[in-house]
Amino acid sequence: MSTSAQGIVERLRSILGLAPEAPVEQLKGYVEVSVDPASLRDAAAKLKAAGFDHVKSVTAVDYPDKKQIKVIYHASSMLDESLSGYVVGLATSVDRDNPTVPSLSSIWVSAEFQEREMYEFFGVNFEGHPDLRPLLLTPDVAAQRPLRKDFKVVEEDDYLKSTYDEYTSTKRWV
Amino acid sequence: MGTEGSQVQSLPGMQVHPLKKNLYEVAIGPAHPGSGHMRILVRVEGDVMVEVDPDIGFVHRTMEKLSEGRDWMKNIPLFERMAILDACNVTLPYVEAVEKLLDVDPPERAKYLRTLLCEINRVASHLYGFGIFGVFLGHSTLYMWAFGDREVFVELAERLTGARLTHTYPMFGGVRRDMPDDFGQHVRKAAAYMRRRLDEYAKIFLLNPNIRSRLEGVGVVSKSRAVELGLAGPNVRASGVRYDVRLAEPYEAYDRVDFEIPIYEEGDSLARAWQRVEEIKQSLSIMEQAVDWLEKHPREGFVHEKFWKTAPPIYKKVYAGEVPYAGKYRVKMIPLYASLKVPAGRSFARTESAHGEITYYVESDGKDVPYRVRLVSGSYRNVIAFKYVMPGHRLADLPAIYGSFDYFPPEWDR
Amino acid sequence: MVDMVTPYEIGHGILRYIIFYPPVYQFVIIPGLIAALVVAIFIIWFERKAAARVQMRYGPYEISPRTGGATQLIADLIRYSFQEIIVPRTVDAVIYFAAPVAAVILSLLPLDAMPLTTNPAFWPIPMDYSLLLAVALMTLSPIFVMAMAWASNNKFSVIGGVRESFIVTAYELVAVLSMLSVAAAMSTYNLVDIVQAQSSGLWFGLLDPLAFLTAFIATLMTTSGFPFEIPDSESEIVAGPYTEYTGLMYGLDMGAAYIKRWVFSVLMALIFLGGWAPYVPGPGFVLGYLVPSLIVSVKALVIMAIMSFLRAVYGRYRIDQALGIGWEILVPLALAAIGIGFAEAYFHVYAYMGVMALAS
Amino acid sequence: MPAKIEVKESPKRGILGRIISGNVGALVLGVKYFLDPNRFTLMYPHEYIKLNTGYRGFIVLIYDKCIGCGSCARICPTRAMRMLFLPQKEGERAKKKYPVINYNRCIFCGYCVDICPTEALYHVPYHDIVYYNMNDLILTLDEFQKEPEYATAKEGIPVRYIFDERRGLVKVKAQEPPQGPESGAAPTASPAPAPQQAQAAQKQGESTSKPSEGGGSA
Repeated sequence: MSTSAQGIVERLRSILGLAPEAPVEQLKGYVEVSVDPASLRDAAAKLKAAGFDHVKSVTAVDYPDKKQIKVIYHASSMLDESLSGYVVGLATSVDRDNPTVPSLSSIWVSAEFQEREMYEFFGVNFEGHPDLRPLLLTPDVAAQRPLRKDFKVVEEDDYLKSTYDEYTSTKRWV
Repeated sequence: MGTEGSQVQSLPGMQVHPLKKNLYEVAIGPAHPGSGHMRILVRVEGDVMVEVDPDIGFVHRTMEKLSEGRDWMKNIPLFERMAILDACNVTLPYVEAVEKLLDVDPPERAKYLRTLLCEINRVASHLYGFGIFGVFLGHSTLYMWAFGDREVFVELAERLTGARLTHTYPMFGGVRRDMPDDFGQHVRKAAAYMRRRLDEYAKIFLLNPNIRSRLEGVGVVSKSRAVELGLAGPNVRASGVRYDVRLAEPYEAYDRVDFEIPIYEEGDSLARAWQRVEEIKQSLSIMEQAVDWLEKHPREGFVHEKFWKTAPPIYKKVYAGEVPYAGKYRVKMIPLYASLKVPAGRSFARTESAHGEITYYVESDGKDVPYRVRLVSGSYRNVIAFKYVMPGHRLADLPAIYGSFDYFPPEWDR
Repeated sequence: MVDMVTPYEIGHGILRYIIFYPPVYQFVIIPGLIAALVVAIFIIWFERKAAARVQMRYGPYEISPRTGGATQLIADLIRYSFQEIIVPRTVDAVIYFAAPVAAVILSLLPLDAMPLTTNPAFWPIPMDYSLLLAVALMTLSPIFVMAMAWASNNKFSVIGGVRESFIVTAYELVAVLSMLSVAAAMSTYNLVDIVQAQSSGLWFGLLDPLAFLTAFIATLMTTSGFPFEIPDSESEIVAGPYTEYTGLMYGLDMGAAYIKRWVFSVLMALIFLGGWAPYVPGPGFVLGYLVPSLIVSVKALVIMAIMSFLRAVYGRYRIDQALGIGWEILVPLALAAIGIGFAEAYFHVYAYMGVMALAS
Repeated sequence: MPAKIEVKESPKRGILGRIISGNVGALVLGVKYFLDPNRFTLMYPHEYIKLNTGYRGFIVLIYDKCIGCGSCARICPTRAMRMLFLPQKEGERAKKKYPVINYNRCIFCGYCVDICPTEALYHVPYHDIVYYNMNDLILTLDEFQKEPEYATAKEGIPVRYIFDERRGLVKVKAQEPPQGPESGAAPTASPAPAPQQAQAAQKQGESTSKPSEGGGSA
């Protein structure tokens, strides 16, 4: 995998003008830069100016124990060959109760629909989004914010509860 | 730049809301004769579309939520249901992301086998796309031809993996079957047949003046617009953008196979159709090169030794085909797969599926179920084209543009 | 000179005056309703089989494997006639029921203006201006398709109806011009003279192929043949004007479309392919009337078969492209066809073969 | 030698010539296929595809090879296969458990067959079995050991598809499966060596009888 070149981390630091100890970690397959919500928009603007011209995926991850929701914008470039091999994850963490993140759809239009999806699944309120309404789910399901960890989905186990005779006669698959 | 003041608070379909003066709302779908389940709310002024709002989610199977409850290995058949006609390309990035977390690099033969199946699926998926394209333009011959010829590649996949569509072929560390003995000449025959058929497709469809006039200059996406909207796959390369995951970040055996990435400059529906024809040709040549390599090299190394070293002797007998009813070259899995625990970490992987670039963000906290899997498919990234590319065209252009973007509703709903 | 009208002597009483009375007979039986239905069934079967052969499949097969699925069409006919007719509440019932019936009747009407023999006894109407009358009657039925669309009060059918009205403006002028180009060449409106002028083997279709081509394309446009299947294209507007129709009413609509194509084909067979050309109608009912009409029917069938084969080759045009083709390509071609017609009249092409006496 | 960029250009619209040649080309191709159609439709009930042994069809359990480890139930992505505890006889310490399958949920992914350490599960190379109600799809332990009865093979003609340069796929008559009259040995199309064949059939024959009376006597 050619994504672990040290050059990209340095380049990111210079693009975003971050302090040397700012958290830019080289992960498996992408480089994550975590920024606080206030400076998210101008970090995105700098990235776009530097050549990261589109967002591949907008992800939200729910950490109930840390009471935080992390929103990651995986951005990369299509036009600039030197950057198209790398993916940058611009991450911010907001508290879990009423997560509001400045919407980047004005900078990257490609993030618009995925921000709507994160709104309906996690309840992350992207302020400044042109029309923030549920994309995939119906409004009442979206109100339950299904992808949060507290929306439990119970899984079945490996063993049948009914006994041999009961199963052979009634064939109840419990 | 959002649409001008359409502050519609709730889902348009659900509530009546004041229309502008003479806009006429037509709902196309959800049970649509051509594609799958999707609804497009089109506000039409006369015959020209003013506002197009895709109302998707009819085939949403909550794959991201389900994946958080299932073991690592069980998510492969789950994610495959996103686009079963392109099963290998869709599950491969998930397998690669987890392999990155496991620090396991599949052996050379497994990489070539994966590339081979990915290309067979790409051709089958492009042919499916041409079939739907034909239905949308009323050209039933192309629909029947595309689906008929797709049978050749589905048969190839069935010979290689034992299942027609849902192969679940890649697994962590390798693949589940090795190539049968006579598979090479099957691939060469299928490739020769398909090359001849592609010229006939062009003659009856792309060079047919009736279809050309429907496609030329329709749904034009400029180079900068395509990049700004973040479209994916052939739709981007048809607008002149030189971007392909197999070129930017070669995965599996794509850096050892020489092929060309066709780029078209026009960016209209016709260019997207020609783009797919050229990509099928390239896929056929990749398939042939992969099969040549596989036939020349010895039959070992289809699974990483970490998962094969501790295999009991019966596994070798099953692979050799001595067990009578077990078929030949079947790779058995060691029971470790059933309770695999992936070390904590976050990883991101992307491949070039037939509908476009597909990306997985996998986060694990060391347990036997993933903590979070975020998957964005090619069709999902192209949905934004409804809203920004379609307005201004005629209502009758909607099928032409829809078909040229090669949408697959189950893939964008996930 | 047209010889004296000899009274026809077929049957007596109810047979003579109702069933074998030429205007009724020609409307109801031979080229009319019954023949049209039989031809429609054959053409639908041929269309499905031909498209299937081109498209790597078999078409109707399972119902009667030996005869290649022919009884499938009878099964469809029975299904249509016994299916439940669901009338939505929001439909304005009078026009909803009247329009399909009127469409069928009016698309059959031109058959009365077409002679099928030289024996004046079997002419349904005086044949002096028959070509003019036939072409005029053909332009009546589209209005009822629009009435259907208006009556069914549904978004898709209204859009379909508007498209039908657009496409009428596209093909109307072209059809009339190309059909009348034969009058220019033979300087007569009498279809019998036209057919007799071609009886010497020199068909007008060969002499003025441009007119034949434009008439062929105009017919495709009227009956939404395949490149121009726009009013009821199922990918964006479900079934166009016929969306709200079910059961027998839907059968009637489809029948009207095929009957209109059949009527156009009969007229084109008469004008361009020389009607009953090689055969000279003899005396009596069978030789003088039945046989020539069968010959004309066979020629019309060939034209219809070619039209329905195009389903396997073409997609669908957009409405503005169809209009573009209609106005920018077909109208000049039709005018050129009339020009060729005048040139033939100037050089007395048909007169040269001694037919001029007839026309004087 | 990774991929190279290759800029192409879609054929231009051209003047009237292109329109006529386009139309004529399409029509000629249509007539060519009208006269010589290339059809490989399978007339399903009258013919059926004879799939080779590698095909992932219905799954059958060999009772005495199964050690009840439960890894097949653990790996099954759709919980279609779960472990059923046999009634505990007095002498035994641990409760014995065997897998049973629910074909309403099974997606034929073949994970269970691939993970079974003692190769106690195997695929039967056919999949088109019809049941009259959903309960028949849930198999008991005894039904799970018998191979499902393949009705299509009775009146259909076995057919195989081979690849062909000109025609794509060509239907070819497959030779009759060596289906023995008794319990239906594993019908392998590839001519597996006869002795092995008989030995496998014989092993299944006697193994299927044991559990039923075992189960029944409890």
